[in-house]
Amino acid sequence: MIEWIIGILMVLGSLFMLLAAVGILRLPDLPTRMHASTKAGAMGAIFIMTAVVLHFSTGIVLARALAIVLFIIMTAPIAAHVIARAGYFVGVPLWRGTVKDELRDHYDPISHSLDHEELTTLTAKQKKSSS
Amino acid sequence: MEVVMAFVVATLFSCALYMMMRRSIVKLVIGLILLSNAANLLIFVVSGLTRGAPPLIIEGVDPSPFVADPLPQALILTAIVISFGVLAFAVVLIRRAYEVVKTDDLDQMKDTDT
Amino acid sequence: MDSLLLNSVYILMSLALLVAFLRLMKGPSLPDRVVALELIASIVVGFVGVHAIDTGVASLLDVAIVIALMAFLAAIGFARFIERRGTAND
Amino acid sequence: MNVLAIPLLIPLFAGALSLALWRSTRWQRVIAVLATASLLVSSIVLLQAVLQDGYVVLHTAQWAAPFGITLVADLLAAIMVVLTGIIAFVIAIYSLAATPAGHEKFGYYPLLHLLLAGVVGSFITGDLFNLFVWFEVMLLASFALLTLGGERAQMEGAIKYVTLNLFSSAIFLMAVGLLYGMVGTLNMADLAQKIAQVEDQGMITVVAMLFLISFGIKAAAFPLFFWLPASYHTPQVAVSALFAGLLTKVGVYALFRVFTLIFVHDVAYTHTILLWIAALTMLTGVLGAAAQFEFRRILSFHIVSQIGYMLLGLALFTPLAIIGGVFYIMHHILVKTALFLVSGISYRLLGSYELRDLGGLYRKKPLLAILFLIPALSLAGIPPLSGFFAKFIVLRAGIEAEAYVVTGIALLVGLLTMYSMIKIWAEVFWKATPEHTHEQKPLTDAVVDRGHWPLYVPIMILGCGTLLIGFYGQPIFVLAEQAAAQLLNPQGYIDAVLGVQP
Amino acid sequence: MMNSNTVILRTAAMYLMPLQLLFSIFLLLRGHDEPGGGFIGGLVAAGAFVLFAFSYGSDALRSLIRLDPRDLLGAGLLFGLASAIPSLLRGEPLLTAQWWTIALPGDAELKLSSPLIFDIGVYLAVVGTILTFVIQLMEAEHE
Amino acid sequence: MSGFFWNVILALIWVILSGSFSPWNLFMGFMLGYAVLLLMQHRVPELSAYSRRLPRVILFVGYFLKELFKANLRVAFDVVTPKTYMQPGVIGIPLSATTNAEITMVSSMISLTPGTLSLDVSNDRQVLYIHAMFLQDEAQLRQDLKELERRILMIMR
Amino acid sequence: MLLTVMLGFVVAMAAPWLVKLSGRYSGWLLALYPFSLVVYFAQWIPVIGQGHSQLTTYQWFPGLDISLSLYLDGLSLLFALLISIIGTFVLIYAGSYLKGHKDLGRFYLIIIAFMASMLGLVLADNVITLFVFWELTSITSYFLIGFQHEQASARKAALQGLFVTVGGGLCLLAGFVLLAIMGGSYSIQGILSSGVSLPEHGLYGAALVLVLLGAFTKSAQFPFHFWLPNAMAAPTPVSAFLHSATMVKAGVYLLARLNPGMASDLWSTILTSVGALTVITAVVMALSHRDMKKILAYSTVMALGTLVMLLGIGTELALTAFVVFLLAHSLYKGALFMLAGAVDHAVGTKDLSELSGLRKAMPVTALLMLLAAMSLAGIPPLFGFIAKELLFESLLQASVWGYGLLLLFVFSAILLVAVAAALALKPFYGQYLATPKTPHEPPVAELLGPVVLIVMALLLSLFALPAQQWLLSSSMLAVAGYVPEVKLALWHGVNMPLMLSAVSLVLGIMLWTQWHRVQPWLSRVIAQLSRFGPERGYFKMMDGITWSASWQTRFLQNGVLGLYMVVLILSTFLLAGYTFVRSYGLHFPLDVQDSYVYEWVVAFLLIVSALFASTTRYRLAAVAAMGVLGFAVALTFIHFSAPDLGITQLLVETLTVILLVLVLFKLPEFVQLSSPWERARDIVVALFGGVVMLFILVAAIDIQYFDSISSYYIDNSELLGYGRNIVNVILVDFRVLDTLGEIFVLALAALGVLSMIKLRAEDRVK
Ligand code: NA
Ligand code: NA
Repeated sequence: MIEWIIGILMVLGSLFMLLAAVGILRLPDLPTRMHASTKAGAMGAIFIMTAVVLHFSTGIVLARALAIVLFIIMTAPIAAHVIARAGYFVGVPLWRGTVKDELRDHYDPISHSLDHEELTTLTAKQKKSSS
Repeated sequence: MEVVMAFVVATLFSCALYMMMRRSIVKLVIGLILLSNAANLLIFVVSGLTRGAPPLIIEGVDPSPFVADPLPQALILTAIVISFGVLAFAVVLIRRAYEVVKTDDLDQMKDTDT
Repeated sequence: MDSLLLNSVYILMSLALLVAFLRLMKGPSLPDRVVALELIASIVVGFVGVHAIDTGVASLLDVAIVIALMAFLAAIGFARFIERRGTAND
Repeated sequence: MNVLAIPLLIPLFAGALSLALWRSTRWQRVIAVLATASLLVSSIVLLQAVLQDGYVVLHTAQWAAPFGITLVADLLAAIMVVLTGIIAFVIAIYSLAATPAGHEKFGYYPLLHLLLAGVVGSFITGDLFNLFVWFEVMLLASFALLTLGGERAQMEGAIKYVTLNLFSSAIFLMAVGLLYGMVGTLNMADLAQKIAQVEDQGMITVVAMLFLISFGIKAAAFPLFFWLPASYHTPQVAVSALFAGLLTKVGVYALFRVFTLIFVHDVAYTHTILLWIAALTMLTGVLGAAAQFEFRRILSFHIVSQIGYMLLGLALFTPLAIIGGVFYIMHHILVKTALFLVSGISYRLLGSYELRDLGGLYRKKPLLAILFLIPALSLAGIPPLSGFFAKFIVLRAGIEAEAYVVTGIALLVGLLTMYSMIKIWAEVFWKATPEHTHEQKPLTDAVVDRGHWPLYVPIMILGCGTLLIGFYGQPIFVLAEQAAAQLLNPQGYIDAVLGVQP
Repeated sequence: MMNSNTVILRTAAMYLMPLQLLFSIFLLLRGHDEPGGGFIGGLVAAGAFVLFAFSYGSDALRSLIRLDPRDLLGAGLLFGLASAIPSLLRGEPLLTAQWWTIALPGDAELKLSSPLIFDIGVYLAVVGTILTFVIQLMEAEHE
Repeated sequence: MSGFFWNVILALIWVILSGSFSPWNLFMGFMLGYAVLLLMQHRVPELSAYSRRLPRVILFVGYFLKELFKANLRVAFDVVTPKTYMQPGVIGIPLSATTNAEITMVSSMISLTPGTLSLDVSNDRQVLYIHAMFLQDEAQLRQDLKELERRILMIMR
Repeated sequence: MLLTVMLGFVVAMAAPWLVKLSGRYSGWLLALYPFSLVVYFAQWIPVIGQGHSQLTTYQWFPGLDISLSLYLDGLSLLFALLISIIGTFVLIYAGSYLKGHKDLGRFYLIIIAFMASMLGLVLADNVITLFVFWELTSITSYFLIGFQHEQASARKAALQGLFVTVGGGLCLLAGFVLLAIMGGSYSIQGILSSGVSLPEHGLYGAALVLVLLGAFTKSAQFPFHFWLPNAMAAPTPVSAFLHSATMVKAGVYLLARLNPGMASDLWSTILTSVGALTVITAVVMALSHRDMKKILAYSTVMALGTLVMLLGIGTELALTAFVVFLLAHSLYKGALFMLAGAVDHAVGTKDLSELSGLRKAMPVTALLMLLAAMSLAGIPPLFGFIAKELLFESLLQASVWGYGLLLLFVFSAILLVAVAAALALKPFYGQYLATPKTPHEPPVAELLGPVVLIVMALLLSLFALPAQQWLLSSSMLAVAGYVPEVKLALWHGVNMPLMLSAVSLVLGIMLWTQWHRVQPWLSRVIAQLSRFGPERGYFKMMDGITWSASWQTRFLQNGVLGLYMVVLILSTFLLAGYTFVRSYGLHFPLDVQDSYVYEWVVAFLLIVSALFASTTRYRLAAVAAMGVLGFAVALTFIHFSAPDLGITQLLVETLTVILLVLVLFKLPEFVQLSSPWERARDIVVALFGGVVMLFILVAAIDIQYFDSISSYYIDNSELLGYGRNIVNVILVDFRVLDTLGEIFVLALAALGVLSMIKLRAEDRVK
């Protein structure tokens, strides 16, 4: 029985990973690809680690698996955030099907400063300080 | 499997050599990385590949004689760290070279020979 | 553990690796490649987990811990580069 | 037992300590002189011990060979360590007056010590992979010393130096791996013993060729020497001198070691290849020098050519030839270091290494002229200086071995060597100082002036060495003879390392 | 100057770095029995500092560790060499391993050994080395 | 955080006293320590928030896993099927979170939830810009995200 | 006896100091050394004259059979006496000639060292010791020729002399080693008395050629004669010494010394022809010059040719003539040089066309010059006459070469007479021509030598027979191996040689009267001819060395790293590949049975990532691919039971990416630099390397001669190393020294990086 659960978990995990991979291959632009990779990757790891815990069923392994999952959950979004941000700021093009971009007018392409005020005031301020 | 890995080693080695013959210093550095990877893998492969038996002794159990050969692993570990140091030096070297020579073209760097 | 099952899991993940690498090769922008690299790191974590089950060596999980904790540094490095260099194709 | 460990520990400790004391260059200078002096003393103690016992063996961490790393000194190793001690000491003294403050601040002394540690380690290790590690220690120290100062020429030279040496390291590493895969051990004595039992030597010879190439690159043999003339004239002169004297000899030493101990089963093939490499090394090196008009470049090319002589000794593989090789190494280390140090003083005085900018030193600095002439004529093989006997032994061995063509090349190379030395002499010393040189300001401002004696004393010491070998060479010859006898009887080495089975 | 350090990264780094450092010491200490050891531990620790440096800048890292990386390096090398001294003092061959068991109150005992001292040296040297690389390169970026 | 700190101390003391370093024993010590703290919370006000947090954390984990799984499937569906359903876009969400830790936590959780990806926080830390994959119903999305934020803040405060 | 030589070097070392101490009398003071030698060697005359010899041996380098063995017999005694006698007067002469010269001390140092070396050369019995002194004379004469070193011409002449003599010397050394092998000894007497017939030995030809090359270069034989006249750049005392008794005679001495053992038909042929060629060349050249010193130099070359030829003829008479002519020449040539120098010194020029009518101002000089020139021309009653008579007589008897040689010599004698006349008459007689300095009689120190030498020449010819008994016959014994029966005398009655002498004298004088026409004409002819002459060859050779050197440097050391790599890779893998095929054959055990699909996938990923990293146009893409490669390698390590390696690889890999990213920030993007041809070439080379490596690796995988030592680690890791991670126990215990070295590598890398970034060249400029 437990064998079967482990097997299913492993297959699910690996399927998620494959899904993530296919996602980044198929999806049309950087942010959408990141949607696939960050989550599905983490999800796959979670499934497999669960399988690992069930397979070994010792405390040490549980602790380790927990640590792995925890670390992935902690680090993956951070990495995703910095890459997405960097990609957006240097102008990696968005998919043409993108329906909305509220950030477009709120960041300064030179300083990468970002504000929800109107950008015009920001740049005006900058011009003042630089002159 | 060793033979398959031998092909891998040979490919890595060829790529390394090719990159080391390029004129761009950055490519040269990539060649160096490939070279050390090739060398490490070569040692690993030539001393035999063992699946699923890392050279770790389980507490309270007599060591199994069928674990993977630990010696080449120790050697490779040393080699990895050494080549990391060397590589770090090399990348800073090319950066500095670019700074003073103002080009990354190695063919522009032959003053010291001729 | 059933070897057919294990093998198919391995094969699925290998496929994932290859597909991810395909994106890395295609790019088109550097962030795309970095995303692929990040995913490959995750897949390696999965690989290690399955491998631990396969071989019964729990110590292998330490490898996964290290990847989980450290591999994202490369992405941060790339991101830092991209932002400072101001270009996504380099 | 630990007489063997001390010469290795001293530079390691000195290096670590100098690094830890990076804030105080004064302490680093004190450590430099003390450490190199004690290195010299301990190396002599080691030589004494080796002369007494034949071999000194130390199983590090108490693990019996071949399981642990065994340090072992036979006579050749002990001689090399003593030479290292001498060079270390004179370079340390010279450095007191020749090292720019910035270099001192950014690790000159730790680098110096660790380079020495790498060299000594390479000489006394009995383990093939450990040899690789010491090579890398040496190599990285040399990288750092080579680039210390960060000038354009240094960078250009260093890129070639680094690349080609890393290629060599990779080949070395691969060769060690292949050998381990086939023979299952890393201890050189164990390897020698086991390889001797192998019937089909084919693959062993293949691996031997990889070692030949790898060490050949380190030794700057033909056609693998490019890195040397590209870089040796670029760093600060004390560094050049240290490299010139010591570094390539480590490659030569390694060739001597493995091609007398391990790969001696297909001598007709391996050593014939060595022979032609030696001949071409001599010839291309000396011709390279003839084309140069820069003090240190001439000297650098001559290193290549002299390496050929040493290899010739190994390649001929007769007792006399090996003696000649060993003798040549001893002579060359002293002489080449001295010449580089002289070039440093002339640079200090006139601000250039270019022969056309130099001149008039015979009249201005007669002492320097003499200090140049002794090693220069010695290098050229003028009797009764050390170089003559070195050359004569190799020559005699060549004729006795009926290797006439190679011997003829050796003679021709001797003539051309003299031509180069005379060129330097005529240009730097005899010629009047060129007018335009007076306009150049000597580049001494970067160097803290600590008087001139630290510059001259080292050359005097080395000069006395070469004179001593010349006039009183018999003891040195006997030393080389004993060393050669050990090299040609590897069983002694094997027994000493592995312990004789009763 | 570009505003590339975000709140999110900085905050995450603040939480991740201690974790990584702790983990590195864990790897160091149990390396004799399980995967780990001085190198691996040192590399992880160095990674932790790199994360900090990327988030807060190299100056912040310098003031965090207070020591110059060279001090770490020197200490690491001296530790590594120091592990050789006990053997010399006892007249044994260079680097012979020494094991000391210190009895603690109760049944517990503390196992100290020269290989452990050596591994600590390795750890420090690795950290010092990588910190040197990263700090130098980051400082040089501004030129 | 002092509550957690004390809990760990108690667990370690338990481990030392019992003389067994096994993880199970550590877990045991942790549980016992938690129980002790639960008893003490009335006397020591600083600890009260801590003991309440644990059940909330467990609840949150459950909620989060559910969301994660649910939305993953949605993305998966879009990935594997040839037809594209998504309507991606970048929107700004006003933040209730104030401290750095809160903002980071919220943004991370949003990133981990499929279909949404945090891009950056405005300089004044009022707005979180996210990339969303399915903007068919933007209002519902905003509501879901505010719910997520609320739950996070509940365990953090 | 060794002391005589060694003392010379000590005196030489002390000379600069002594010169300072003794001021203007330094010449006289230092001459005490050669003078004491004269006394010392004179004592030996009675003993040696009896046909005895004296061999003293001191150990020097027994391992190489090099001993400081000195051998005194007639030949070496004759030379030793000449060296010390002429040396005495040269030193005195130099004290005056170079009075107040700032480098006088150094000059004495070198010339005394030279003297001692020459002495050592003629006394040495061990061939290597002889060679040591031989080279010492070359190198000291280099310094003497280049004494006026600030003139480029002097440096050039010095180099020329050195290059030729040292080049020959190296041949000589090889010849000596061959001789020693043939004779089984490094002692000349040992070789000569070994009983081995050298000419019948298989190595004889090679040894002969090598030894002759040494001797000919040193003794300025055709075609190596050109360096000697150029060596006239040296101050006159040097010329006097070098060309009369010493340096240039070293080759002749050596030939004479080896004559008893080496003589053969081949020997005769070579020596006679080379000697004859030298003679004719030298005489013609002598006549073509106006510079007194040059003329003397060519006459020296001619004398050397004569001596070599006489050795070649090798008859009893010829060998007698050899010894006599040797002595005669040394005496008159020493005198002539000193006189020419004295004239030059006194009037400021040595160009014959500017000299005339000095007899009144310098009568003594004129007289001495006349006497010395008479000896040169072979006019009685000077010793030169006896030599010339013997010469003609031996030629008359020489069966092999017949009258051709005789004719040649008569012709050269005619020219020589003309030369002698030019030297002795042209400057002193006729109309006085204004000279740069007011002519005056040279000081005593400069005339003392010529006087003594000419007196000796006179006395020797008058008392030829006693001289022969005391000294010359023992020399002949050494040269010929037997005591010749020929009796020396000034007057043999009217015979053929006398007739020939007379003829040559008359014709010579006649020729001299036409000197002012012949000389410029010859000079022009020579100038034309010298375009094909051996000196031209020398310059061509020097140019050739420089040219081939720079060509080689351009070709090999061309500064292109890519090409260096090509050479390195090809050398490595041609050698390894050839060895592989030669000694192992072309096996390729393609066994891929034992592998799983996913392993293939990882292998494939490794290959693809490497290929992609090497081909992508984007450098950061290459870095990312390297990252993937690192992951795949780590995966391989993990999969094949190396978790520690896996972890390390992952971490190192991550840090490498970070470093690369930090560095590449400052570097430019990839551009295509190399041409398609270069890329194709590099691909072929790289593939070649990879394929050879593949073959070697696959072969090595298949081979395991011995079990690995690893079982020891596995068994003892926990037992003795107290650790369960065997790899770690190896790293920190079994092979701790490796790891120790490794952290030093890291520290060194850090130091290197630190200094490269922090220590700026710009800082230094500031
Ligand atoms: Na094998
Ligand atoms: Na094998």
